[in-house]
Amino acid sequence: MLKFLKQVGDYAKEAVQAGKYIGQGLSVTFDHMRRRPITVQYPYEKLIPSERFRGRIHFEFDKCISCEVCVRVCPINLPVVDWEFNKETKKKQLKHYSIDFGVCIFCGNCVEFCPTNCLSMTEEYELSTYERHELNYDNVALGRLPYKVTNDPMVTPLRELVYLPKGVMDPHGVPDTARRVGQLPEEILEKSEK
Amino acid sequence: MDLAQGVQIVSFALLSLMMIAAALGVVLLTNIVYSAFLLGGVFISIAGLYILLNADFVAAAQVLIYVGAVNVLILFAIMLVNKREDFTPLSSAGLRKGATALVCAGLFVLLSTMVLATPWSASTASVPTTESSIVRIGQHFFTDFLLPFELASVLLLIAMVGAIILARREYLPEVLQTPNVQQQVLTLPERPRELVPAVSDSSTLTSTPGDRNK
Amino acid sequence: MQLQLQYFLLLGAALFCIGIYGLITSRNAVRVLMSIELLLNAVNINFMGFSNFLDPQEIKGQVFTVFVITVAAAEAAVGLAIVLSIYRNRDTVDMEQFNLLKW
Amino acid sequence: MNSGIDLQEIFIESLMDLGIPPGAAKAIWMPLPMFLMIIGATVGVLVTVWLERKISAAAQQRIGPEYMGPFGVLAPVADGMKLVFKEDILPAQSDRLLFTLGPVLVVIPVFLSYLIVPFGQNLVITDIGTGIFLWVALSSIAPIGLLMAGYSSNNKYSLLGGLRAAAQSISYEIPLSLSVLAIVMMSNSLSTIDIVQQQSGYGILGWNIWRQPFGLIVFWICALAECERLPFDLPEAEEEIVAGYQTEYSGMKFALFYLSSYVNLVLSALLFSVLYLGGWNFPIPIDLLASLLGVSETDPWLQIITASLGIIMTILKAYFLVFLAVLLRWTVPRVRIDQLLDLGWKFLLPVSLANLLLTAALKLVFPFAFGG
Repeated sequence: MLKFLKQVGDYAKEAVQAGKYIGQGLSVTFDHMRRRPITVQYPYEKLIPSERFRGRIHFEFDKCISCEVCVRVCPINLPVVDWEFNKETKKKQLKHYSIDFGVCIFCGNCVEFCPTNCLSMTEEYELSTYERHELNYDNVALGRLPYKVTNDPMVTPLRELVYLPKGVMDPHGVPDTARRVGQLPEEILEKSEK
Repeated sequence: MDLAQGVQIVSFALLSLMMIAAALGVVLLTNIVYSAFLLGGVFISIAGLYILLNADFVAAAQVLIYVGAVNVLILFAIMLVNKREDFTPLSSAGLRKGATALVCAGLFVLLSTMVLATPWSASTASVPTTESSIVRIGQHFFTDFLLPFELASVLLLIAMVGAIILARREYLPEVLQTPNVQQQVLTLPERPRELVPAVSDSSTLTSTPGDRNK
Repeated sequence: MQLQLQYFLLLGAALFCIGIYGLITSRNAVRVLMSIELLLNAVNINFMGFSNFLDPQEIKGQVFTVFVITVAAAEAAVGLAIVLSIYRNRDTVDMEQFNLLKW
Repeated sequence: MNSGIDLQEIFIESLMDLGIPPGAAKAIWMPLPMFLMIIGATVGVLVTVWLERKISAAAQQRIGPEYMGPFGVLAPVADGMKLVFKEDILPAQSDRLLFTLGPVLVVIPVFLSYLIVPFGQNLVITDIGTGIFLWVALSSIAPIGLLMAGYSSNNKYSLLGGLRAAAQSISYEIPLSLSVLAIVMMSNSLSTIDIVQQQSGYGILGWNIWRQPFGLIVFWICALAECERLPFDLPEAEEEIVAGYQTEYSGMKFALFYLSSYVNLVLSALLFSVLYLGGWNFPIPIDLLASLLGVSETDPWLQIITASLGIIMTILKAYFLVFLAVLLRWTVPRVRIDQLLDLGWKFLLPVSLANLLLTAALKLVFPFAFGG
């Protein structure tokens, strides 16, 4: 009988403990409601990609010597290099070049190994299309330069994802309008000019 | 005939039609799952009939227990034993069914003549009870029907224990019987690529050039 | 025209006959249980009819109906448990196969 | 205790003054509160969806819907419009009739249950004797619809989800009804009006929250389980069974499931506030305030203020509970199916039975405080 009572008591204690933990969890969740949101309002605000961001690949047609190094270093032999041997100049003449970004993993090996630096990384990452074949970029599409976030008048560029202003450690009470860490490019420019 | 009575008659006709149709469906349809869902329809229309008979509490109890418990239980049982099995055809199935239908129709005729022939001393001017039916039922339960009430609760307890014991799976001895069956190692259908030794060991170094020389 | 006791009694009789038919002809054990539920409900309709038309003050019919509902719930639980355990042993719910106790 | 304003009587009398016979006047009145209730329930769902999205966002340091209307209040409307215009897909080999009937069977009982939610002394569609018992009975129809939806989708995830939903719903109904029974025992009536009446008179001190602390917890847990809210959203656990019985549904049929789940949440919150938080009562008794201010009880202004305050209090309490549910959603992880059934049968059932026993004992010992 005593043992049974002890069991019941222990069970009740455990239940109370569980209730306490749930209460603690609720207080943590509630506490988060008083913190500043970390949201980037995407189409209206965009983060500036970092310097070594690996985005869509840019290709300069005239620099290419059709050496096919990019094809060889690519993990899946993705770039399609279509060339013809020009007998007069005894050089390979590039006709077409294309990369399918629906398959590309943006490892950057081709950029790394390109002997003439005709391949480079851009900061473009908005690659959604209605059809996957539209992601197969030919040399014309690869030659386009992306629009810079900082130049777009429709977009507020944001410097970094870190959401608290510099020097602030407590996430409470920071207003939504308080600026984030880091400086925008034009601010850096202003500073360096001074 | 005023508005309320017309509503009563119409809803009685609708509910009874629904109930008979659903009950026929329960009995006649080949798909057992349909039968089970139609059984829910029967129960709900019977609950509606109870409301027509001034019994709101029993109607709610009907919905709660029949629809909410019994019907769900039946559905569970169907899902648990849901094997599309074709019963072995019996030789005289049609005859059996015909005979049963005949007997049932006869029974119905018998009952209905009895019902219609008996002069029921119905107090047609039924006085609606002043107090709620719940109070009246409760009074009955705890005064003159106390013993059946307690017995019913004991019965429920016994039924619950019995159902649990019947439906519980025994601890399976089959698992213990064959503990030594080797689990087949699952492998990928494609073979892994053969690794090219970067620093090959001495045996391959010595043997392969020799073979080639021969 | 008013609702009469006879209507409900006839309805109960019809439901009862349908239930009997199902009880005898069904070969699926679960359907047999469903037919039994139909029978119990037919009885309930009679109880309720009598309670409302012959005994509107002391609604003993309703009390009986509640008892029948209780018994039906217990019956369904035990019956389905039995069907389930038979199904486990014999791997079928065909009533014609449950003939172990036949001589 | 004054009875407050009676809209029905005023409406019917004014119609009769216009020369309409009383029967017709009643017939005109009858559909009005029902329409009002359906519209109210739907608007309540829209508000709840918006609140859920905003509170969830805040709990995760996000902003939530922002650009659709001020503070994104039109986001749920946009969701609804999208669902209306979506294609209604019927899965191959599915059972067309049952597939359509499933969501309907889930929605109707939930909306019917609004019949018994009181917003004031006379602000309830029907004050029927069975009251809260009707809600318990109606909420037991929904699992049939869920099973139907799960079975007819011709999808094993749907079937699993439907079976889980039914199992969960019938196992949590028992502690739910037992905890309701304890309340009913104290107020000696199943009617929601009487239940609130029994709590009124002493302001916040008279509410059942002090008399039924265990029953309250059991009721809330069971209500969350009945609404299939996290942490009990096993029937639609995304990581395990795609979306449970909703997997194959799209368009308006899915919208019906969605609607019914949120209507159910609001309904549970409303009934929680009726059963435990004194319904339409203000935390300080209004009669006391009125007598302090020297306003007579029969003053029409006081009655109007009381009625509107009653509605506001009921809704406020309900939405506080909705807020709690959303907060719980982001705090507590989902339980496993065996944990769910363990919690229901081995914890909540004994606790609610003990609570019932305790209430009965207390009622015998302190009849004045526990409804003699």
